[in-house]
Amino acid sequence: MPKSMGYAILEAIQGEMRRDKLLTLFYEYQTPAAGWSNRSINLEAEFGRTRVRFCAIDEEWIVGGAMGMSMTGVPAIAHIPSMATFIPYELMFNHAGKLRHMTGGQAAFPMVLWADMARRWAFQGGQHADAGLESSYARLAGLKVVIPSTPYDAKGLMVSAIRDVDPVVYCQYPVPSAGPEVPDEPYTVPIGEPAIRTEGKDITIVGYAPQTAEIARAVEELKKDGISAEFIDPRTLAPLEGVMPTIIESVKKTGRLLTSDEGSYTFCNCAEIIARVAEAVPGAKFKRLAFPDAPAPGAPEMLNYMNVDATRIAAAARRLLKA
Amino acid sequence: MPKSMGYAILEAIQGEMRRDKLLTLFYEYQTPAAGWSNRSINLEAEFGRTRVRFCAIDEEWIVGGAMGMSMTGVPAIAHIPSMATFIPYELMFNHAGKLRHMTGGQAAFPMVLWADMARRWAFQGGQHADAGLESSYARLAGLKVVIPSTPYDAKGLMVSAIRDVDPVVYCQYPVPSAGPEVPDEPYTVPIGEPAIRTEGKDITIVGYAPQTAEIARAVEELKKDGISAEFIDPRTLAPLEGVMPTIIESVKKTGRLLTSDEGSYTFCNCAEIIARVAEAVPGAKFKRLAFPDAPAPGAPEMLNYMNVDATRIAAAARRLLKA
Amino acid sequence: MKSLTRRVSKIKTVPQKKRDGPGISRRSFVKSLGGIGAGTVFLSTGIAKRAAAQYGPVYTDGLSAEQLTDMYTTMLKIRLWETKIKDLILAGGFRGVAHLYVGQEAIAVGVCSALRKDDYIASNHRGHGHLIAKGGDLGKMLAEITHKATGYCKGYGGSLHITDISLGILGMNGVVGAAHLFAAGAAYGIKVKGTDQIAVSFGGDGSLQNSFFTSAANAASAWKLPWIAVIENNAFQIWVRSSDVYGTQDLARRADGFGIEGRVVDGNDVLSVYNVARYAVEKARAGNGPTVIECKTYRWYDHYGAGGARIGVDGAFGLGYRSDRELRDWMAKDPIVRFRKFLVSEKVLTEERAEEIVAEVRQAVEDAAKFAEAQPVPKPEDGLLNVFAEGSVPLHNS
Amino acid sequence: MKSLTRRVSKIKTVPQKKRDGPGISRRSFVKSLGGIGAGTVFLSTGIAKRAAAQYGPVYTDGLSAEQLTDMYTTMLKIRLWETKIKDLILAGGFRGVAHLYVGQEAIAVGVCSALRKDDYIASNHRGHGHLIAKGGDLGKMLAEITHKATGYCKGYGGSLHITDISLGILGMNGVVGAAHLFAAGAAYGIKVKGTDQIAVSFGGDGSLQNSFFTSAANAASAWKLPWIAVIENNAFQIWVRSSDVYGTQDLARRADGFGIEGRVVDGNDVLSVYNVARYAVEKARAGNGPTVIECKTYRWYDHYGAGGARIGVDGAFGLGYRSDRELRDWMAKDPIVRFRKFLVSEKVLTEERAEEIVAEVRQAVEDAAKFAEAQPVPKPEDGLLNVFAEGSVPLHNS
Ligand SMILES: Cc1ncc(C[n+]2csc(CCOP(=O)(O)OP(=O)(O)O)c2C)c(N)n1
Ligand SMILES: Cc1ncc(C[n+]2csc(CCOP(=O)(O)OP(=O)(O)O)c2C)c(N)n1
Ligand SMILES: [Mg+2]
Ligand SMILES: [Mg+2]
Repeated sequence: MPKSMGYAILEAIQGEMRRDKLLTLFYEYQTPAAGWSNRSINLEAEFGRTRVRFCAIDEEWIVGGAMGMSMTGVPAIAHIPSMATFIPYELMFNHAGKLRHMTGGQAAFPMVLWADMARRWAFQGGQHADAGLESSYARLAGLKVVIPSTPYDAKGLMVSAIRDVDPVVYCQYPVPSAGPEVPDEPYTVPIGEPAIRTEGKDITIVGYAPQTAEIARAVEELKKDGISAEFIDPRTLAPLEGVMPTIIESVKKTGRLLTSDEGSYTFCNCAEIIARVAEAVPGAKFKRLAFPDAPAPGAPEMLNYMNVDATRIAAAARRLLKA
Repeated sequence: MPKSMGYAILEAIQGEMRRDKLLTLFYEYQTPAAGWSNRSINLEAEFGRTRVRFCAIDEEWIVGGAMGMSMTGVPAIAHIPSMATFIPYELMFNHAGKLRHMTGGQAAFPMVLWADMARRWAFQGGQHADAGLESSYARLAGLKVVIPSTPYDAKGLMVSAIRDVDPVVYCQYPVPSAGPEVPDEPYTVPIGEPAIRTEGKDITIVGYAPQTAEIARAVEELKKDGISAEFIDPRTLAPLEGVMPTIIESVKKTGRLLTSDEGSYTFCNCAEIIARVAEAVPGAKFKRLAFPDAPAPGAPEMLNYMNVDATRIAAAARRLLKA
Repeated sequence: MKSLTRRVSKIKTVPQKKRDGPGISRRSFVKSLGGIGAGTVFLSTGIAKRAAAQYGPVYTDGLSAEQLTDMYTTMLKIRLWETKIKDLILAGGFRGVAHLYVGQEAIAVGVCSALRKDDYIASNHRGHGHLIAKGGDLGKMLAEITHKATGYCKGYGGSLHITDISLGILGMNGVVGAAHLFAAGAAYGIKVKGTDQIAVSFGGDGSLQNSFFTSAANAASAWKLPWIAVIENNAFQIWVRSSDVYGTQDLARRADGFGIEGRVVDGNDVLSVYNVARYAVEKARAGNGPTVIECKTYRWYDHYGAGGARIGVDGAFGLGYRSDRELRDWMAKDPIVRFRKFLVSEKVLTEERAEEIVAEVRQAVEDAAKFAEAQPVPKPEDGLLNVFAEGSVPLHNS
Repeated sequence: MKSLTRRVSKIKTVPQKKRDGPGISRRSFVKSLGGIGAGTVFLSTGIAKRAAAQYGPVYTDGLSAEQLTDMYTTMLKIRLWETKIKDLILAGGFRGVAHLYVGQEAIAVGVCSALRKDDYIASNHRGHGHLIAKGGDLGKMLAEITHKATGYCKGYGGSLHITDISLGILGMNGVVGAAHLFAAGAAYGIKVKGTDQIAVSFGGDGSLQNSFFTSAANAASAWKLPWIAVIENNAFQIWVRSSDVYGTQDLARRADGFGIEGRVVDGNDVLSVYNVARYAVEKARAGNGPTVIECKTYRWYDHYGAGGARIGVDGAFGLGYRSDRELRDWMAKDPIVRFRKFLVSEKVLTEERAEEIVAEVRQAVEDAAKFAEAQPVPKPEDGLLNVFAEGSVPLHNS
């Protein structure tokens, strides 16, 4: 059985907690344990309740406590649930993101904000089915934002995030297992490096986490029509400096950029990518797919009507090629 | 003496409080009173402390209390200071912006979040000198975001914001008086309508509030070189549907879009505008000016090096025209 | 885009007398006795005294037999309707989610029985009981939980967001604690309107830490707002025991720090809850400010859904974070059984009548289920409506 | 982009004995007397008794004359250095801002005198006093306030953000209340490290409402963290009187709701503050959890800057939100005058020595001003550094 994304993340944290005797995890109710057959991880059992601390429903404590702790040299992971992602937003904005600069380099926050992300689930209301929130973090100076799309990247990016001296927002979308197998040993996926998921020459498609599976299917569909699409997963959303050259090179080659977001249209993360490419590659053609600027309704009839999926991605690609 | 932006806003609120006997203002310390010679407004003195309520340093109360109140038919204005803009972010995100939709149209929030904005001031640190925060609100479904650049718009947009049945985020940047005189009587500037500040044909420049004066100066400079720039102030940042046709028409005419933000580069509000134009006007050329993705340092030497100003805007316009 | 413009608010003061809830004060008790028609049984003074000794001194004697029977009926409605939902979930293919309230019925009913129709309640994720107690319709609620077009929220919100402003229900809410702040805001609005309404928020033991509660409590205390916070302490925040993450045993103590009166009450005893709520309501209506009421209770099912439960059987067993024995101890304190015994022993109901009511409620629940089942699903394109009061937002997926 | 990788943390436990602060316990008092060189005056037991009667029973007798003199000197440093800043602001062209601490010196000095060098403090916008009391350098502080390249934060942060991690100063912070949460987080870190350090946060009366305090207090109470919150109640939040926006008179009551001990103390009496702080510190170091200390005091100047003030004159008069009379009453309770009288009457200092110290501090302040004045301004392009630990961010203005 391949490792799930959740297992891969716990394995990353387990390895780092063994390596660094101070690394501490605050969380709420998302039990940091997982396993099947003869494999299992239970962080609380292994490292004790002081370093693996379940907390009250208090995201300001989980994040702010982790910040205070990390400032004094105790690296921390703060795990918060999706509907509460923005409760500690001000803490990340005014403090974690700014204080290194404002103290002339003194204040360091070696912490990871491990944010659960929802998806556009049916049978939830908009509060429990939001997506795309990563762009609100990616907008803040001084923060790094990563977003794995496969269990392999999930583990490697978590290790990188924990080892980074700067605050990292780690966005975990629930995505199905896919991609390369996850080694048992620690390894890193560097922050700031995109992945080319499929090489192609006719059109560039950018998307991540919740859209990966849909885009991959769309790429297969397009192949049947003889269209060769290049699919790039940015993996890091802030800072984008390391990510953009790959995307820009690709659009220079294909002349067309299609992006697909599970989040709402306005200021979805791909808007920033399109704006940068528009400046760098004059004459390129663009199409952005996204959820409308609406909360997610619970009824699947409405939701499916609004979501982006493989068929719509493939259709948009064909139209953009004709434009 | 022309009315200042602050006075114009108070005049708008005064008129609406006279018109609507329930309209209530929560604030913290930004005394809602202003005046000179024989003109003066003092909202607390006129409407009493119940309707003009100074509060503890508790932005969650100011915004959340206003939301609860407005849900029950008491329209509300919640005035919050700049460094605390994001403390009530979750409230606007998960509740004010979503609950109308999630309750099938039942829940209404006739409220205005009157957000003080800072500027890239010298001699402050990054917490007190941030700008561009409006893009984090403009990103949220279900909210309207307006941002006046002149005292005239400030009054008219405040009246519109108060009369709107939907929640409006009203961003007040400290900008010098300019533009048309402010009538004493109530009037509205409609939400969703941009203003063409200068007509032109060679290049389109988009920017607002803190950048208005710099852009206006740049337009004058360019005129001396015989360059005719069209300067558009969006005035409304969300939803953008009413704003974009004017900008798109202009770029179709000029073929070039230059934007200028006081906020940080990544996800500055103009990024969304560029991304939309890139899709709508293939072949157009783009340049985005903004503050770097850094907090604002207090020392003016560093700050001025990083800021956008009229000279840099004009230079960028010339370069874009040559491209 | 067009903006819908608000009409200017008119002040609508509800006169003190126009009470349509059970707001009969001790002083008006004798008077109201005079106006009672035949067939209405009242608690005799002897019973009131015994109740007083058992529950505290004040208000039970103001309740008519009809009101007491209503309270029993409403508790049953919550119990049987939610038990039906549990069974539907277990049967598979349920179009929705639910956080079941079963076991806590005495709280919703005790509190809402002390309220008027025009009072506000703001509720949380475990709020079905609150809504039923405030007058919510079983059929429309179930239609909403299954995301039907004719549910309370037209299928947009589902279980977590059922709202009926016309009944004073400001809505369930999926964000833990938010209800406290919105109710306190509504309470401030009451002050502005100059009415004598009350705003009540319901929250679990987990609802005290985010700033919602802190902000509500301070404002309510500073300006004596007609706000009542009901803390349903069922010991758990999902699987986390509150005693492991809080520094105090009694959560009502949190009120002290704000200069608010905090009361602890047996949340499985509907008359105790009613007494304290009634006290808090009269205090607030008289302009004497807020109260925090902590009700000790226990939920019979898992945090969410029907894990550990079986069709036709009460309670969820075998959950990793609690012992079956703990659950059984609490089930032995079933608030409905207890109240029914009291009503029968005090001759408010006969065993036969009590059983008849069970059958009537069971029928109402079946009707509600049929109603919900028969309702249409929403039209796909309606997802673009109701973002703003007017118009629709554009699609962006093609 | 390159990411800087953290080195693996090593646990560095500071042994209980290696105290470098004034942490002389009652038990070690007699012992330390034995080790004192000539010229050091001690409070006699008689004085200790009188002090006890006046201030409460416990710790004053553990302070040596040297320590008492240091406390007096530090209070003067804060007073005279900030008075200098006020004069510089009034003179015009000042390259910075300041929220003056004058009038509240007894609190910073009373608290920090009970701390060790390796204890942490987290401070707020009115924090110059805290930093000086924790060992901050007057020249480097003024250089930072005037945004010079060699200031504590290299000119980036200015007054509101002075930080010196090596002195345990986690920084002043411009967001009201944030310090409480960061100190509580640091206190949790102390638990992880297994050291016996303490983390103290300073906040004004305005710092209790945002969730920072609530979150800190609950965690500290639930897990007995070595956290002390010092609430400097100077009556105002800018111009808003706390009594108009809070429901309780004593803000230490807020602690009760979390199951934390809350103490109220005269914030203009350095020995009272020291006593309570010392008690709280020893309690926390012994693993017995947090304390909230409310210090009643008053600020002599306006919220910010030098409005209402004059060069060479103490205090800001004619401010719209307070009466000059109220200020004069508080100036009559000047914590430095009071402490000096006590020291002279108890023969710890002579009038002459007390006056000499004033002159010495005045000189130090002048030196600091000259130092700051002479410092270079930052290089423009350095604004792009320090966003992340490595590298610089790109410019986007051309
Ligand atoms: C702010 C926030 N954080 C976390 C969650 C996830 N969550 C949903 S319900 C719940 C537990 C609530 O516990 P309590 O308030 O005691 O209510 P109960 O479920 O016991 O009735 C949590 C943590 C949430 N919905 N909102
Ligand atoms: C969260 C937040 N809200 C508002 C402000 C603006 N502000 C700065 S200082 C201050 C007053 C603080 O009062 P208090 O905590 O009593 O401290 P004092 O100034 O009296 O020392 C306010 C409202 C802020 N900095 N942070
Ligand atoms: Mg609970
Ligand atoms: Mg104060």
